[in-house]
Amino acid sequence: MRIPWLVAGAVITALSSAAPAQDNTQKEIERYRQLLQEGNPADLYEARGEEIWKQKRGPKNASLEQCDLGLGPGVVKGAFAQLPRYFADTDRVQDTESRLVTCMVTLQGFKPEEAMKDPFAVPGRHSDMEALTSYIAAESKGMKLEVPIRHPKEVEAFQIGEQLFYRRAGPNDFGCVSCHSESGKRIRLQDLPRLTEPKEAQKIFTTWPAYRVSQGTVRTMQHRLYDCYWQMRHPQLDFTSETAIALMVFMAKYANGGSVEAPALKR
Amino acid sequence: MADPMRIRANMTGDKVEVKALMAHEMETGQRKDAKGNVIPAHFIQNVTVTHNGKTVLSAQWGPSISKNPFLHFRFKGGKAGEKVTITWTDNKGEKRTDEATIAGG
Amino acid sequence: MKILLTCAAAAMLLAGCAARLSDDEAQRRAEEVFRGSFTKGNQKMAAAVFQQDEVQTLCTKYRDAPPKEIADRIEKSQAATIAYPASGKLMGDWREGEKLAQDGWGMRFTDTDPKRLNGGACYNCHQLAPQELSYGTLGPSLYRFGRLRGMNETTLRYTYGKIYNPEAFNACSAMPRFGHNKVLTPEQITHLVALLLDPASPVNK
Amino acid sequence: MDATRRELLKAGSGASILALAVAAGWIKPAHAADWNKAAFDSKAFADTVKALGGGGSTESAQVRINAPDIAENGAVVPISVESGLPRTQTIAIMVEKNPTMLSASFDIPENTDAFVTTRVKMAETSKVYALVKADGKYFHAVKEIKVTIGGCGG
Repeated sequence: MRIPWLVAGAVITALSSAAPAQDNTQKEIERYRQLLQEGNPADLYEARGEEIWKQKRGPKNASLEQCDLGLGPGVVKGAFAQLPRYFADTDRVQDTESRLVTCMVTLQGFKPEEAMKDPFAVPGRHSDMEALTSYIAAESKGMKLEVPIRHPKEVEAFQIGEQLFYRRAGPNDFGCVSCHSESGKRIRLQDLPRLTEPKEAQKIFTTWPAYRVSQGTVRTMQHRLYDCYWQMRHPQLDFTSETAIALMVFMAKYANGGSVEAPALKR
Repeated sequence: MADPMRIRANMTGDKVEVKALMAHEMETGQRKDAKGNVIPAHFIQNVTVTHNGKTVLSAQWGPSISKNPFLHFRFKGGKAGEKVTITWTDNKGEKRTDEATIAGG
Repeated sequence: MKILLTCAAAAMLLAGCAARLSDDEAQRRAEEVFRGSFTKGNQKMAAAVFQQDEVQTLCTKYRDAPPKEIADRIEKSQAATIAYPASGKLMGDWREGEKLAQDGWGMRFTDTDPKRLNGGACYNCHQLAPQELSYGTLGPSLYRFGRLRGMNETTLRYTYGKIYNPEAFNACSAMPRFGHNKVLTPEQITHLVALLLDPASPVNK
Repeated sequence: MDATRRELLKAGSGASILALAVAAGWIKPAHAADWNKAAFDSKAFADTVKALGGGGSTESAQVRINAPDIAENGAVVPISVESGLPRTQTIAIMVEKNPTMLSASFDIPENTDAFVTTRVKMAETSKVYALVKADGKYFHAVKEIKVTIGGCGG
């Protein structure tokens, strides 16, 4: 509670109109966002991610440099702009993080549960996943998003994502649709994209992972969705779950054609 | 050991424009972890920027500088190709030094 | 899954094979996928979101745009759920209402304090008191709500009912059923009613 | 410099000797020596100015704070301070309603612009002060920055 008039319990003369104050709020928030753009701490995560990518680790003492992110073993440049996608070796549609798990298991010899442990940073503990994803995303900066929706499993993932986008449940009756089906809406002061509108989807899907100033770390799309379900009063979404990947493919369909600007800087 | 800094030094006119990001928790000592234990204070206290052996900026910081600190300033007397060196020291005595080459304008 | 398999084989020969599940099949698969995606967290919460009630099922099915007869059915069944406080007093304390409108705490998997009451988080979606600049626009502005609507028994009952169960007035509304789903107690709802309708509330100043 | 310390330095800068010297209190570690604890512990503007070496401070239009009027998140608030005062030696940034006021103090050598940008944490809506020491005297500017509540109460 930050409003002094409430604390004091005093009677306040209301503003004659709330509109000018609101215009100024929008303008100043915009200025705040712009001032932060001159230095994005995600740069630090990209650098650390690249180091982890090249480091020999795990029971097989191997690096991730031969990991196939969809464009062939070892190709990082441009890979992020085409994820999620279908991978024949796992017979699954995978995003950056689930693919990293696969590579940590096959190339480095980690157990799946080890590779998936603590994917999200908490105060005092970094996340390798957040750093690696920052590095991989940054290697597609400026490239056109072209997530394939051709393979039957990719088409299926899109259709599942579409169903789940509209699925309402829980004590607040929330679904993705509750916040992301209209243009020009906000939650508090945060703009909400209409995810089925290409222009809006392009600005959003292409800017994750992002350094979140409210959380003091880079967060990935996996975390964004986990956070959405948290806010929707749903239980903990499993890391690299099929739900998360299906929703990503759904979003990517509308975001395709946009330019990758990740990792970005957000509230 | 702490992660490297990201330092950008560019000539703008006759001045060197320095922008730096440092990887540091900047823990205030007032937050609690998930178990309710206080997370001890851990923050950068001193920052020194040198160029050709001369200090061009020195700073003392408290725990209310934001996590992963950002610093931006300008100085005269540098040329493209020369080095700018930044060193920070935190309250636990940890230290990190990185340098960047000044890029042309 | 026969169609899918055939299509997968064909895809190797023909690029762009449009293997599409039927809507029913997609819906069935989506439920399967959804149930397999919350395995490590709170299982009681998981069971609750897997099982949709009638309103949630219908709104999901019609993507929040139900045909008229379905909408009428929802509004009728939901109107019957509205329970008014035993005391009969619908106007609470606007100061408490303002606190509730600010507070977004409650029912997330990290909100584990059993003694703490949930908030209403009204400012997430609505403008209310003009002093709060950080408000959402998912719902309409409620600034001067009481002044515009007038303060009478009908408005009072409508306002309480709307917060208790908005589905009774507008089928597949995006607004939570605060009373019906026990997010807020009837008493808490009367405080929000006061925030909206009390002439002394900053909303009506 | 006393004889013991001179001897020590002559003996070289081996790590163990240096550690011994630190332990004995002859040499303080840099982070303790150059960090003004009293200033960083101060809770009021006047006390902070005093701890930084000033008797008092005058408000001056020559000290400029460039920051947004409203911060979307209090964890990261960008603040720039510029001084138009000749012979600016120090720029300090203070947040009135933080548990301790002083966020940072910068020493500005002769060839460095009297300008600095950093980011501070703000616990709540508060006045932010920029304090400048120029030609031995203290001047300041003040600006209120509102901190807003984010989506879902976060």
